[in-house]
Amino acid sequence: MKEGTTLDLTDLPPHGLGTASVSWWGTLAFMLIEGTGFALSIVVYLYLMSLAQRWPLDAPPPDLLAGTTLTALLVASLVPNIVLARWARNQDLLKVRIGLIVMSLLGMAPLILRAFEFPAMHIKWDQNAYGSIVWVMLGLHTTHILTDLVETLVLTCLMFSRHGDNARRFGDVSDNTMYWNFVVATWLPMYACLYWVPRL
Amino acid sequence: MGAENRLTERTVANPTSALAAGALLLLVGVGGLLGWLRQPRELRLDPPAAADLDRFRPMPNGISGTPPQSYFALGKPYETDAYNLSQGKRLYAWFGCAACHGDGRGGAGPSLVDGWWLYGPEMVSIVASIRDGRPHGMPAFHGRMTIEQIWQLAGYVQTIGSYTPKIAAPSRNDDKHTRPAENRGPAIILFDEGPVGPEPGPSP
Amino acid sequence: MRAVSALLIAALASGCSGNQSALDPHGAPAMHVEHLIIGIIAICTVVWVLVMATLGVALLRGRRAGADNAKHEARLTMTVVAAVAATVAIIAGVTIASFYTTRNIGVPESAALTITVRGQQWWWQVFYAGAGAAPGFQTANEIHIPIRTDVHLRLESLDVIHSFWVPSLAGKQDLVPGRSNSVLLRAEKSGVYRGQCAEFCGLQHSHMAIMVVAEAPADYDRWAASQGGDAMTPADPDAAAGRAAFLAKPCAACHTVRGTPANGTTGPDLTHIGGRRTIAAGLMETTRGSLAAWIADPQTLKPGNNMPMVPLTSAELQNISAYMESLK
Amino acid sequence: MTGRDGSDSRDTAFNDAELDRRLASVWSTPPGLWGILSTVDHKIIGRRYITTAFVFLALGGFLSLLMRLQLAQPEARFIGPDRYNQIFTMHGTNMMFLFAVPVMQAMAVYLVPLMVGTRNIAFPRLNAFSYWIYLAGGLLLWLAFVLDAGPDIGWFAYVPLSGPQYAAGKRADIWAQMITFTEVSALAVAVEIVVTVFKQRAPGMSLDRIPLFVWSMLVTSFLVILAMPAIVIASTSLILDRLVETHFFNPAEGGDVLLWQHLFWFFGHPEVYIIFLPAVGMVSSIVATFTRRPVFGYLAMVMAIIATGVLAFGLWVHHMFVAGLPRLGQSFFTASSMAIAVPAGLQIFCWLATMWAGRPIFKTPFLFVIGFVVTFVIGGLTGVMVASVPFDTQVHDTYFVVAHFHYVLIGGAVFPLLGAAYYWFPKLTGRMMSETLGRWVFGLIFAGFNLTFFPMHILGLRGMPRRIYTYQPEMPWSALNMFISLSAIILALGFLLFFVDAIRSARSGAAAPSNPWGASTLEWATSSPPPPYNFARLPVVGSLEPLSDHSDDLPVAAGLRVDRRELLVSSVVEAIPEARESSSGDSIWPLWAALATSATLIWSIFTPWAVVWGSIPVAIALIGWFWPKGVPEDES
Repeated sequence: MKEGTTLDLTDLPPHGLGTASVSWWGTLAFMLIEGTGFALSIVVYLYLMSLAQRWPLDAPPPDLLAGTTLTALLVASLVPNIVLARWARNQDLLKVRIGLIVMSLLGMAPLILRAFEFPAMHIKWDQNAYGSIVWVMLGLHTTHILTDLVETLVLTCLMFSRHGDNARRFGDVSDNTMYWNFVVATWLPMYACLYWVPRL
Repeated sequence: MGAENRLTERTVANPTSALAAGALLLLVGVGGLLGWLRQPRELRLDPPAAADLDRFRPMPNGISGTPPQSYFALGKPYETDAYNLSQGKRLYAWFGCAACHGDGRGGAGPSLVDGWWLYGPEMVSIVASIRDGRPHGMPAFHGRMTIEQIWQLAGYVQTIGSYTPKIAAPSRNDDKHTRPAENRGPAIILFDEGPVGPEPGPSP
Repeated sequence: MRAVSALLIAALASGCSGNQSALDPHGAPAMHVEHLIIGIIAICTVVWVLVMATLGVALLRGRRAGADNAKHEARLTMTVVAAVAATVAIIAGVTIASFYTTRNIGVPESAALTITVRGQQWWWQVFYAGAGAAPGFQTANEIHIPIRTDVHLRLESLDVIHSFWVPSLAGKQDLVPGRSNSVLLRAEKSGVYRGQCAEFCGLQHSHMAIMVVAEAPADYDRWAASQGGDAMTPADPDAAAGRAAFLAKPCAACHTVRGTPANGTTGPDLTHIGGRRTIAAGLMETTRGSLAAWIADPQTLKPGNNMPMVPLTSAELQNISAYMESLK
Repeated sequence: MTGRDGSDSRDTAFNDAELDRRLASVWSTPPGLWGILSTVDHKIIGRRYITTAFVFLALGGFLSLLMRLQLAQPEARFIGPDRYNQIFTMHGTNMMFLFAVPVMQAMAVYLVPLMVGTRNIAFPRLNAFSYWIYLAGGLLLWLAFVLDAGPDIGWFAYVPLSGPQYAAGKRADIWAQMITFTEVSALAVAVEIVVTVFKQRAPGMSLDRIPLFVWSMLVTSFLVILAMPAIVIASTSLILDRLVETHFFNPAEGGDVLLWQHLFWFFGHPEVYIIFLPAVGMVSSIVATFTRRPVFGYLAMVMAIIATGVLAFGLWVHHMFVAGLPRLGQSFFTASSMAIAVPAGLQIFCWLATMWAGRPIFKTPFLFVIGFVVTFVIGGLTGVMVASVPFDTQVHDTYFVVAHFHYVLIGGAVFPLLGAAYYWFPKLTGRMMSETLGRWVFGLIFAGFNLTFFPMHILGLRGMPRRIYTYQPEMPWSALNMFISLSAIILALGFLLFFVDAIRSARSGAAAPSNPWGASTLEWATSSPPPPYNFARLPVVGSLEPLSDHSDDLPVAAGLRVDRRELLVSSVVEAIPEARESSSGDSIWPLWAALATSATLIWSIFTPWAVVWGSIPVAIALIGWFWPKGVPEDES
């Protein structure tokens, strides 16, 4: 088969950033999967609620303190996260390193607060269906905080290694910030569902 | 170009087929081995085997003893087989055990889940207790249950009072839950200082 | 392809001979559904034949070289659009017919008779509420209903999901644990209609049949009155010995025979078992022989069911079978 | 590093032979065991996936023969109820989760990168991982079955029968965890396909120039992404109910039995379209090639595929028409279930129009397409029947439904798949399958299939419920059942002959040219089988049918590096080149990650702590996977 060259790709950048990056789209697709999972868990919660005579089942509504503090902390963490995303776009290694350390700490703090959220529900997973769904929702979201934290920690190590100064790594950092935004964004409807729906 | 393609094809195709063949062989081999080891679910126990289950030898004081040889030949099915354990759990409800032993934590009769065994935790003791009854109110069930059912029930009772959670244990029922399920190891969770309920029968 | 349609027509015709068939309706709900079934199948058969004819012509038609392509494509477009429009019309028609039938088979506000059916692994427990002076009673695997009367069945389950399905009288409805469902049953003429559990429910899903006996209202009243009474004390010496053995053996721990100390609730109520048409949820006809076979070895006939094999001497077996048979 | 980026490492610098040599050295999978375990070539993995899926097809088919043996006579005693329940559960589970969905995705793994003109799938290591996970899930299920611990709860595992009280032992847990394996693998592949189609298309392949097969796989992948989380939630809840006593499905403690059915069918109905839509793509490819013209109404077809995908999420309740839900809701689902007949009809009409206007060539792949139209129309029409609530109350859970979904799944998906196997076999192996045997295979399978499954409609209307291990002699079903069992032998012979033909042809079939059928999509622009880098120079696309417009001088793009695995990233809508991007090299880490994940998942059947301890090796494997190794692919 004879082939004629009609297009020259020589001048294209050797790595795509943002929407030109394959991993950006991959992150987006995984967010879609997990977002569907979160949405379904809320649907299950509301479904069980619609069947129950009273809600919550055999438990007072959850205490607000731990959950609300955690929500405030997560929302506040968006500021450094967005700043970090901008630094990553500008490929500023020093600032990205600082930002990653900050975000690692901001990833650990919610886990500590989360430990107080489980008892604040006043119910165990094996007491009734209400207990089951709130523990699963909290657990599901905790897993996401945890995985993003591990990813942030690994990226922090990477940025301090010889592999750090690389457009590809800055792309990873920016994908990671996008994922953290997702983790925070999914928490808001879950927070409303877990803490405020029982008070309606 | 053609020759090179054929070359790449060979290097590409051979590993795949080797892998497929290897995986298939592994599957068949391991499958055959495990199939030989498998233990099918026994829905109908042969009458002679069932009759033999009646021929265990308890110690003179009614505590512990020797199960019949056939029990070991069957692979101790009433302790390790989940199906028999779950049947035992249904029998616990059907034959009114709960009237005295409650959800397992006792009532008029002693608790079964606190880790204390008045006649020891061996299967033979439990089977003897159910079949022949015990002093202070435990009725004999040999006229109401078949011996196979008694062994199934005994296996379940042993499970709920065991000190360590077992892999083969029933889980919760689709009922109101009143205590931790068997596979959470109730004897650990619900361990209670000192026996409750009536004293054991007279010592020899 | 014609063979296929011929087979279909033959099947529709032969459906009338079955005793558990959606195409052999004997009650108003089942008849409404049968009309819908025949109608939809007829429409679909026509559609299929048309599509196949088009396929055949499209593949085998002669081709002329140099046809006017643009005009040809435009004509094809028109045809496809028309076919889609026809599809929409047919679909809408079928949907409306379906809605109309749904309205006809709904459970009415009030029914003359309400029966509670509780599914268990693997038999049907049936409760008749008492009416006036007549006491309520319990039976198993057999429902009697008066003909030309709307009967409301309340469907419950004790363990897993079952499905109540007597095709000649009504479509099926699930018995769901934790919920209560309803189905309207109505028979236009007397007869015995067989039904079967239609939702997979474990080992013996295959052997979980139920008989619906539709009879004239007078016969039904007589039956209901007799069912409310206690079991007869047998006069026959074999059966009397069987009664004693029944009470001494594990049988009584699971079964109730009203009027005796046997009051177990795990298994079916046996007070009038001799009067039922079948035993073991439609497994066998009720005869002394089949009763003996069943009692002697239930796990061979219906492996996995909850009735244990109770060791009995042959005399005990004969006597108990005689006693069971005598419980009319 | 910039020195290596100079013109000496660009493909513009070499003639064809030298370019092939250099690309081969960069893209080839090394020979030997290490290469087998560490390859990330989408063609090798795709072929592996397809082969494994067909092995599962054969195993599942064997189970169906066992069932037909048992059902040939009333009250037969070949197989007891316990084993029979395992067998039909295994058959359904195996066919849906280990054969149908994976084989469709596997075809996409192999074909989509070729059809869009790129050198490897997006996220090649994830692709390797997804295969290993899929294999592990299949082995788990089958080993459990051999051990007499196979699930016995039906492929949709309704609670409470599958719950803690009524499903003793680990059988139900094995079913639920096998779901997790196949979900992970299916979701991973779906992400790869979506990103490959969105971002790796050849320059100029704008959205309106994507082949229909690629469109169908794109929509399928979105269905996977949106539907599978429901089954993940469902199976996780089931495992939690069984293992740590949660109460999702316990009505006594506020749970609900029907919650399971809602969650399962919210996944389960789209699942049917996850299987069927790829078949739509296959049929479109075959029809276009064997009628010598493009498929009639490209835009209408794309719209119909998308509409099917959207409507697929609005139908799930029609599986629950007899569960006792409110009538009003049921009426809505009747309407939506009926409505999906419209896009399906549109697709059929477009193919018929294509055949009408084209010049059909009756080769084996096309025969299977004809068989597909004949049978799938029956399946679609019986689908209209069961969509009607009153109709469904009589046929739900009977052999009528068994017949219906086999017509849809075998007629609608396996026939196209077999056609696709004959069609793309030359591309996969470089050899042709036998045309003579192919006609026999088609004849046997078509006749055997219809003789086996058509009578089941009648059995269902005459009252035979599904999932019964036997039936009583007084029921009027014996003759038809015997007929069905005998017909099943014909069907089985057809499949046997297909496997014989495939194995024989793979070893010694006639060598295939690069485009044996005169097709017009890009996968035929490269040799059969394609070299490890797919295309020496990336094609530039100017129309929907690049090969028929440029049969001898396909325009190409130049300027990619040849000293690392490099491919082209293009824009989503217009496919305008945006960047040169590296593609990951071979790696053993996906295998380690899959092993660690499998161990964790299997261990967690027995104790919840497995999740805690098992996450450590999983994390280590993932870090090893992503940590840069200082290879050229890591440069930017």
